[in-house]
Amino acid sequence: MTTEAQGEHHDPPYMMIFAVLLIMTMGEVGFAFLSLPKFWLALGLCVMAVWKALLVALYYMHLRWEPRRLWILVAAPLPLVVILITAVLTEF
Amino acid sequence: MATHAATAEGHATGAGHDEHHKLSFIRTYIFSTDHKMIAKQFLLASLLFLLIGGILAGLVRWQLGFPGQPIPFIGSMFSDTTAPGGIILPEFYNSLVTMHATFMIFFAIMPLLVGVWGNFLIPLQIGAPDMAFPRLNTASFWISVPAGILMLASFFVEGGAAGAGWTSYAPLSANPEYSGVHMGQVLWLVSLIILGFSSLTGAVNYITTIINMRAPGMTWFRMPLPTWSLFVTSWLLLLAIPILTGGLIMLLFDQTIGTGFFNPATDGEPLLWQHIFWYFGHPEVYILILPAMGLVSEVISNRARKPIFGYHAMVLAIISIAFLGWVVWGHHMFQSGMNPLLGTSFMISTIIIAVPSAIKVFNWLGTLWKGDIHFDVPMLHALAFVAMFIIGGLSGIFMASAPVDIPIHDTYFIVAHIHYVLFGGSLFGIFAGITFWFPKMFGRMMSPKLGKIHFWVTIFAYNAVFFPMHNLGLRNHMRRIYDPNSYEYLQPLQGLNTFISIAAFILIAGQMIFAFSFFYSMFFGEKAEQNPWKSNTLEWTAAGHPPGHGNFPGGTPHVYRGPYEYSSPESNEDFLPQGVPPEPVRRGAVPREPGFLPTGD
Amino acid sequence: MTSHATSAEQNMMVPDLTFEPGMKVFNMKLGMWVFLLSEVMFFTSLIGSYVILRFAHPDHFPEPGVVLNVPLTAFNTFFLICSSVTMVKAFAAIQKGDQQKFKLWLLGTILIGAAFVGIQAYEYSLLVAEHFGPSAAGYAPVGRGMEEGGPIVGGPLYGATFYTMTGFHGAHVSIGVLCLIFVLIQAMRGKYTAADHRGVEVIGLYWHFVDLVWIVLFTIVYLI
Amino acid sequence: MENWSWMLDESASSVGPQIDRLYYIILVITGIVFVATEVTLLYFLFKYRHREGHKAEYIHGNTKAEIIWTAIPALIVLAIALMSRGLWAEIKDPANVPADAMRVMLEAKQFEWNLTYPGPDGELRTGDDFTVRNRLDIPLDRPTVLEMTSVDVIHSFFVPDFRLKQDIVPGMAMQMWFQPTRAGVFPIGCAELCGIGHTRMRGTLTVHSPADYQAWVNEQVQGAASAAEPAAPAPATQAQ
Ligand code: HEA
Ligand code: HEA
Ligand code: CUA
Ligand SMILES: [Cu+2]
Repeated sequence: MTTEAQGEHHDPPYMMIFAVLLIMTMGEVGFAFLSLPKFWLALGLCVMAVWKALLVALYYMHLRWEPRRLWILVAAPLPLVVILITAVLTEF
Repeated sequence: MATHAATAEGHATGAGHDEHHKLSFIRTYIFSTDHKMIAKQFLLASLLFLLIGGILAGLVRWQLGFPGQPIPFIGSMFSDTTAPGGIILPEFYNSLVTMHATFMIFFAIMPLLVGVWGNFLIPLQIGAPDMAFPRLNTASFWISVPAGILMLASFFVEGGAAGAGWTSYAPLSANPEYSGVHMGQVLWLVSLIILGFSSLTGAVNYITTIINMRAPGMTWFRMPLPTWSLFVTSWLLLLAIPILTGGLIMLLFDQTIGTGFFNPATDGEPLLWQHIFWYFGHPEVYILILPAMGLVSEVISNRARKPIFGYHAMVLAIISIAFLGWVVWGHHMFQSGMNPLLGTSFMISTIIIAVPSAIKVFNWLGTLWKGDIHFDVPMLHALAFVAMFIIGGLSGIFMASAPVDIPIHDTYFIVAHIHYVLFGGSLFGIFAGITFWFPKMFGRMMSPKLGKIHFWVTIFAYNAVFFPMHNLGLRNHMRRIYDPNSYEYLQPLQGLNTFISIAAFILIAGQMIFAFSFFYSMFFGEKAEQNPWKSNTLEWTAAGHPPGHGNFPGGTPHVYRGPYEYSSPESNEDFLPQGVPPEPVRRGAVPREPGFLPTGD
Repeated sequence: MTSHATSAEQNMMVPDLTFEPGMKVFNMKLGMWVFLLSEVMFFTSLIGSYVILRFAHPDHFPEPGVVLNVPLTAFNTFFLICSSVTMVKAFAAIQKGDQQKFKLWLLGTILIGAAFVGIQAYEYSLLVAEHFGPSAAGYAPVGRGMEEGGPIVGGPLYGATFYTMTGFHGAHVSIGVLCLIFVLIQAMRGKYTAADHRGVEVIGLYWHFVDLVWIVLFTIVYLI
Repeated sequence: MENWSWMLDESASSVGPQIDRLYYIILVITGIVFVATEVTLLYFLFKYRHREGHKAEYIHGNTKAEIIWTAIPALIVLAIALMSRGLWAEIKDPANVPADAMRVMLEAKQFEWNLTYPGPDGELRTGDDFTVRNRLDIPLDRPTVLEMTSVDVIHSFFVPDFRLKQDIVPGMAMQMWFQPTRAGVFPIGCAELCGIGHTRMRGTLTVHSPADYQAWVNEQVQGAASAAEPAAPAPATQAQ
């Protein structure tokens, strides 16, 4: 029902998010070619990428308006991703 | 909003099943969307693969028990590249071991547990009219068929079937120069990639169905344990299979277009493959045991006529086994050259898994305690499951201790462990399930007499085959060796190997009793009553007999209590079905008329 | 089922209330989310391998822009983000029952999505011409704008991981385009209404997910 | 009957007794658990078998019992984990590699073990190294460090009597050290499936008394010097 009500009166700020995504992408490309230490470059870029990904998930995939239980479901595999990658990284 | 309504096609979410037109043969038996028919398709197909896997095991045992001697009877049927004159070649032996495990794990046990019971039980036990996505369900079975065909075909291509073990460690599996197998390995990879889709579509279906389609009153903690375990298993499938698929794809590229992910010649990392494989592989072994635990819980509670001991603890144990299963994969890699610190953390997490497993075992014992135990065939298999799983689980503790794993890793101690958990566990669970739900599936009872003969032959022969393997392992008998006699120190063990092989032939022959009884009972078995085991769960009491299209003739059932109210003082009999409303209970628990049950809304 | 007289107006975007409360979303949507979780794991397997291999062998991976054409791909990224917007616009339109706008936005999404795949194919062809290929034996790029025959930059793991990851992403986009075409055909037949546009929402989820993966891929493959 | 035994053969390396002790501890613990659970199972099956007119008791569980039988195994397994952890660290910690150890290079390939010894100068990777195939000869009085590499696929260097097993991954330099505790000849096996000849990939490990060892080295060095001669004595030796 909630989505319906929302749709009737005001759409989520689709165009706003679009603008933010575009600006952030340009920012990212610019940032990547700064002469910073590799670590800071990687960290900054990762933060921006995660941020953008979150915007897409929250607004374009409407997670913001979904029931909390769906959030939990969606977050389920994230720890697994982290465990796999960090554990294997310690190998090398 | 309503003003914008356009054409109504009346597709109610899953529930609308009112058109009772006759479906064609093809729609009924081949491309059926009925979850019960799909379950039967999975059952037949995977029993066939179980048989193939068993025959391959027989060939393996022939070579080990009688090395260098021609295979009797069928020896002349083999080609010159496999077993000229019936004498097995080393490369063929490697293929046999690899394909034995591949068929057993991916094409027999996995579909037998998940494909069959996921499809058959989930909608019936939660009171749903069908799966959430019936057509996806059909696809899930039919995707697995080409996978099976490709895997079988790999025996007949040049170079033979894949021979790098079911774990396919790179770079042996990545480069045909090392193994002499190219096409076979490619087919192995492609087949498993395809099969992954089948499991995945299944998992999506089961998860959605269980979350969204439980009958009114079927709260989470009133769900029967088979459904619970299948739910958790589906999550493992959903999240583990894609990891393997990614790895298989990279290995396939190494093998075909020369990428070099796992090839050290181009700085690829063989250990990366092992991590990917086992990150999938360990959850996989719990995929192979959790549903069996669910089936066994149901059978034990039912045949002991007693509520399952500690229902909540059982559910939590399933969930925590699944959770812990994600952080232990490294225990397969203690000797692989993995970072020893990482090894330590894997060791500790692995050993901790014994705790939820202990909860399960003790709760099964608790269920039997002060019960009223009926030794029917399903119960015998379920009890064998408990007894054998204890052995397999305990041998896991040896290997989980990394220092002790040093001498026993890659020996027959591991092979013993594998078969105690996979045959003693999963397969006995499957036998329990098939014999228990056969009446619901086919409307006839399986012969108890043949069933008992099969059970006793199996349990004795099985232990004779696999128990001595522990001892072989402790005498440092390596696994995957073609001819143990080439090691001088293993030569005194030949007698034991021959003994094991003979027991294995008896074991395999004993399974034919089951095959016969299965097909015989399907057509000529005694007609089953509606609820032969006097069970509480919905599939026996509310669904038709055998359940027809739409599952619940009286409409969606209501659920009033948990699934294991056996011997409840509320009832005059020793059971109290989930769908019987509280107030008429005193009149006796059995719903006599089909219309007796309350309908949804 | 005469009760279906009213079901024309029944809102199909909410779950079937005759069941126990589950996820509180309709089945298809829940199914799609669950499927997307498996996709997360699939890309984890590929991207994780990239991260690990790169960490283990940094010398195989040249600085951004040396081999890959960042401006071209940044442009392509822009395309993909646009297609996400057109997709939500289409969804918003059908929510209001505006069939005309809905179809137009949907068509736009398809075209932009197809353009993305086309540009990616073009990018591949350029790269292959510059001796940047997936196979270890054929790997010999010398860098953007460098003399032919100069020193080779990076190593074969670069090509292998690059093509596997972006290739599987491209395959996902292509499948998405095919699904969108199917949805468009259904839309022409009037299948979607304000009361029932489940298919649109579900394909939208997939489409945005693919966009989301690209955001991550673009960053770690092209920029880091 | 001896083959059915659950005892391990006597070990011949310094870590052997510790590993064996841990093994026996686990054997006793699991043995007790095994007997206890299986006997309980059988007893219940007998005691509570179905009899006419008898009804099961309606019991849903017992929180106290459940807590107890969760806690006790938890403590037991924790103890096993801690004991294993200590020993594992002792075996694997690079800091524990003895500094005075003799270093030998092991190169695994389908399907043989090539061992390269420091020549008379005691240094590896110098001109006077010599290589032998499928046999490892070491002195009793010194620890040995194996520097292991593989040229093709993964092999696993397995010396059962030493309780030694280490996979050798191509592209990775692996190290393993051990200290023999008695002289003798022990089998070496390959424990990781490595292709068609996996079964054939054997060797022997000979632990010499210090004097014998020196004699053996001298013999090899001479053999290496005259390696041009085609008929090298078994074990096959070859010059580098
Ligand atoms: C159904 C399949 C299944 C299951 C359930 C398990 C369960 C377990 N497995 Fe097993 N395992 C396999 C299938 C399975 N395994 C396979 C196929 C392989 C080989 C793969 C290959 O290399 O080909 C393997 C290999 C394997 C290894 C690698 C060995 C090696 O290669 O060197 C290890 C090491 O830790 C291990 C450990 C365990 C443990 C600790 C459990 C635990 O979950 C067991 C827990 C259960 C109990 C402990 C018993 C019940 C508990 C009690 C009665 C309580 C009291 C107990 C104590 C106080 C100890 N397994
Ligand atoms: C579920 C898994 C499963 C099952 C059931 C089995 C069953 C058997 N296995 Fe296997 N095995 C594995 C999984 C399994 N195995 C794995 C994972 C490996 C490791 C592979 C590797 O190293 O890569 C292995 C390895 C392995 C080896 C080690 C080989 C080596 O290392 O060199 C041996 C040797 O004896 C062996 C023997 C047997 C035997 C004799 C059986 C017998 O129990 C077989 C008995 C016969 C049957 C179970 C068939 C019954 C058929 C029916 C009931 C069908 C009825 C039919 C109809 C109704 C149509 N197995
Ligand atoms: Cu080398 Cu097995
Ligand atoms: Cu495991």
